[in-house]
Amino acid sequence: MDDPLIVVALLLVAACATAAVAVRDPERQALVLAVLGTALAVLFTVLQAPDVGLSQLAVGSALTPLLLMLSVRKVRRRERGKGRTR
Amino acid sequence: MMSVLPYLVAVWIFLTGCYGIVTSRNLIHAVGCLAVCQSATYVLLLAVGYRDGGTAPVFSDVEPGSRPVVDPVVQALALTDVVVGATVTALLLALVIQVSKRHGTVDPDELSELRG
Amino acid sequence: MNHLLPLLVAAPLLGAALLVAGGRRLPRAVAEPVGCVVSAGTAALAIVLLLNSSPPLVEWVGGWAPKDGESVGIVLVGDGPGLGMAALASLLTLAALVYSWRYFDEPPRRHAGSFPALMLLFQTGMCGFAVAGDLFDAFVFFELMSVVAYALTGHRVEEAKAVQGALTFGVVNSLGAYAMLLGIALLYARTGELAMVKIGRGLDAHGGPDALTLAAFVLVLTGLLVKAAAVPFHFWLPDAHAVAPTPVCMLLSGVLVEMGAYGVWRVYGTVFDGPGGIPAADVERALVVLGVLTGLVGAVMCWYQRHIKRLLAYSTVAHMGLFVIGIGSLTPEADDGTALYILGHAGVKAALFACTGILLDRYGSVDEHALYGRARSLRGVAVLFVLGALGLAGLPPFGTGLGKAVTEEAVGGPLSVVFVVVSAVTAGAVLRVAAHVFLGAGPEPRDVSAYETTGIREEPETRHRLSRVPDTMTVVPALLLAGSLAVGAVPGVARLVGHAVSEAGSGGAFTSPHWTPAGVLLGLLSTVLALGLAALAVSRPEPFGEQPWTEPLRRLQSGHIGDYVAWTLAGATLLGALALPGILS
Amino acid sequence: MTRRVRRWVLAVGGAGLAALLVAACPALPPFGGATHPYGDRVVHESLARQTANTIASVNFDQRAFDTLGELGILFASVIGTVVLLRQTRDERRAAPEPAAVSLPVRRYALIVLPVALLTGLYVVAHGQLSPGGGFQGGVVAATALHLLYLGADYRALENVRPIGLYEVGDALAASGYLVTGFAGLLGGTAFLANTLLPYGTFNTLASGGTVPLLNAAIGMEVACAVVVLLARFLDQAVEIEKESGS
Repeated sequence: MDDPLIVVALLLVAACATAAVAVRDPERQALVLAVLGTALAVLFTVLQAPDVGLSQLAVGSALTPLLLMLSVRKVRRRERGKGRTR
Repeated sequence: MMSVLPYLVAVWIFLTGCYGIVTSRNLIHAVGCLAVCQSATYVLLLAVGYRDGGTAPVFSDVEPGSRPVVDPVVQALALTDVVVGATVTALLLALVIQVSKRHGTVDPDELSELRG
Repeated sequence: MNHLLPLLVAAPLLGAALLVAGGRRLPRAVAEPVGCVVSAGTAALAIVLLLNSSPPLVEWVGGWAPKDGESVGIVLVGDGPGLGMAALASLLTLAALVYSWRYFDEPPRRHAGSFPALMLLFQTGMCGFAVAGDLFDAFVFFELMSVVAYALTGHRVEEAKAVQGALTFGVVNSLGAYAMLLGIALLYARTGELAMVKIGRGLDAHGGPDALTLAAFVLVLTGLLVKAAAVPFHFWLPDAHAVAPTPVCMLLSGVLVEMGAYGVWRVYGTVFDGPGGIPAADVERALVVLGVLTGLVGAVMCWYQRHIKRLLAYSTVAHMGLFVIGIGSLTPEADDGTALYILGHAGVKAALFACTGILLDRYGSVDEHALYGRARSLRGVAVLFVLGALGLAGLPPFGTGLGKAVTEEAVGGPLSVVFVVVSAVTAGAVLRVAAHVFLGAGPEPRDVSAYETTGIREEPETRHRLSRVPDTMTVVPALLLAGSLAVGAVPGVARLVGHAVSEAGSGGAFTSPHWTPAGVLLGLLSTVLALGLAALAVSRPEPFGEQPWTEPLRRLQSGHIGDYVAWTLAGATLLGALALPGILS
Repeated sequence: MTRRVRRWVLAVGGAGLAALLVAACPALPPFGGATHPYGDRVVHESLARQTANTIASVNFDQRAFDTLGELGILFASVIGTVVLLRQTRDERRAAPEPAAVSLPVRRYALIVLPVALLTGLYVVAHGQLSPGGGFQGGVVAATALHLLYLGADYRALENVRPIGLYEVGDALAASGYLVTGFAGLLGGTAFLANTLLPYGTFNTLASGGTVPLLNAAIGMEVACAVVVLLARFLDQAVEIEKESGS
């Protein structure tokens, strides 16, 4: 009964992981990573690991992408600032 | 196929992440790929601990002993791993920010201070 | 006594927490003594436990002692080698804290406690890893010491090289740690256990080794060998060690990478040792091949450096090669020798880094060419530096000399030639630096290669450039050298080390490492070779300078994260290929 | 190395490792297998100590020492990030422009904020009973606080978020975990031993002995750590600028 669900979740995770690597723009990658985090959370819930799913949801789909976005913003801001002073 | 699919997915994720780091042109992207690599470890751990027909090892609404439960140990390990992953990502991103400040770039091909 | 084992972890961690809890008002004058006291207390505890470690202490944390041979808790193992590494790590942390006392770089504003707190956390991680008897627990503390090491390496965020080196260090080592965790998951899948000894028994119960055992072996060892900087996992080390603050360098080169070698020894001996593990011949082949490669690559690269810290870092790579050979030859005598060698090397290498730190703070440079003849007035430092170089060569009665001699005798044959060559070349390079920097000997070195890292224009780590060298900065290297000397010269030390290692390793067959005439001669031979090489390099720079054949080797060290990760994967493949034959048969 | 050489090394290394790992997969026990000796023992011990959520029992009792190491990692990365992202001599702070936030967004954020905070606390408090616990609840609570950034503006956030206090809180939480551990040792048994408090009634908030205490310490630690981490990154992204003209 669970099996098709697990297979779907697994394939979804694999696809998201591939996409997260294939997307070369870090800002978009952060979004894909958020999707990957959610997919992982779904997979973990299906695998009967609600604890890990919950923390993956909090960390993988919110915290890590947020940190990535903030870093991108910082780096971009610097590059823009550099362009202006030149 | 089903009996090894989860393991193969974990292997795929790990190697894909490695490929991403090696070919990355942006350090922030490389750190993101490292996070992908790490998700392989969660998948493998939980796949190892799964038991057919098992339920979550939480007995607040399940009578103990009434149903088989999946392995709680790997879940605890994965939980530790998730937190470790987030903190390592944070630390590495902090370093990337400093690299961008001091080198003016986050393209690994353009960093040439350390060589030889 | 065994109940005190977890305190090796808890005490420094509590110290770090209190330093941070002191908040923003905590002045530096309080933070540093607190750091030193906690570190010293932990070191004392480690030594007391070490002296009581026969028979080995075993502690089940949380009182989860096994019932009917089964436990759900975490086991800590306080045997000689484990507690020895913990004591070494603690003493070096203390030395580094004293060295940085008051003079080290201005602490971040309103975070005076952060540097000592990070050092204490570093000590926590290393002690925890050293006494771990549970594979996942070992991973957690492995990760702790790595995380702290990244932060400490990048501590001087205004240095472009420092942040790049720290990032490389972080990415490569994290990847190694994840590989190790995958390996742990595979072992758990096979055996359903996490305590190392029980995993080993589980593998044996399952029958002969197969693809899964090999994969787990390769993954776990990849993580450990990345830390141990074996070729081709070593690229991160020169980049990180050359840029870290000097007190941190002392710890990184003196004990952190050795933890990787120790981990290999521990994991092989408990997990992969039995009939269900990897056959001894394959492990020996894999480790000895990697060790020889590491020793030779490290020695060659060391010779051609002008950035003094980078030169010392490569000499650490070269010596790690020797340690990996020693562990890989899987004999009790080689294990004894390696343990002594690691102890002696830690003192010598930390002292050399400490002396280099003085140069940096005095002259704002760690470049052999730029410093040519400039440090003539620093006589005391010169003596310490030369003594360190001679210790590196293995001059009797330094601990390095005894360790090298014992290991050479154990491995025998052509491998002992590798030991002599590696120690002579690395020590020769350091002596050459000493002759150039402290004596101004020979013609002034000229810049030749375009593809190299120079050490010019480095920021001193002290608030101002030092006009006179503070006592703490010279006393610490002197004590470290004395310690290294004591390991070789005090007869009881070698006997204790031999007893502890054989009790934990082979069990039963006690060995007693000691000086032999052949060992003394080989040590003298290395020293004479090193002196000769240095003299030739100083007097006739041409034939000993940059050679075309080293160019490809130098180009491999590109500073590019992608390259290093690709090499890590290639290294894992190499490791698998080297250990493969035993699985096939 | 040129990009081509790098690709070749990657191809060889990746292919070799892939072959090794794929060959190992069939040798693993089939997915969903029934043999989990350690897991079965853990469930047994967890029930014996009246802890309904087995994972909480593993994390905060049976393998509490791992969690101690993990707490160290978290703590180290917080100090590390604070040190690495400090304001350096060539940088200055630029006060960010007050951002115009549309009213619906502001209302939404201000309504969700207390709900999310309470959810976080609830998840922490019920760690030993239901899925969740210190890790998850801590992250939720800390992230919730940052809804203020959406709802009001950056300066409002800074006012309710004295970073220094959160750093101290982080350290105190870590000390709390350690002190509980020491109490076990002084109580005559062993470090981190869960023998001091009664195990209570199964499936109630006060069950599991010291599990709720350690769980709460971790919750506080994680919440403070995440607040500090996010604050450091926000600081860099919003406030800290390179000194112009340098």
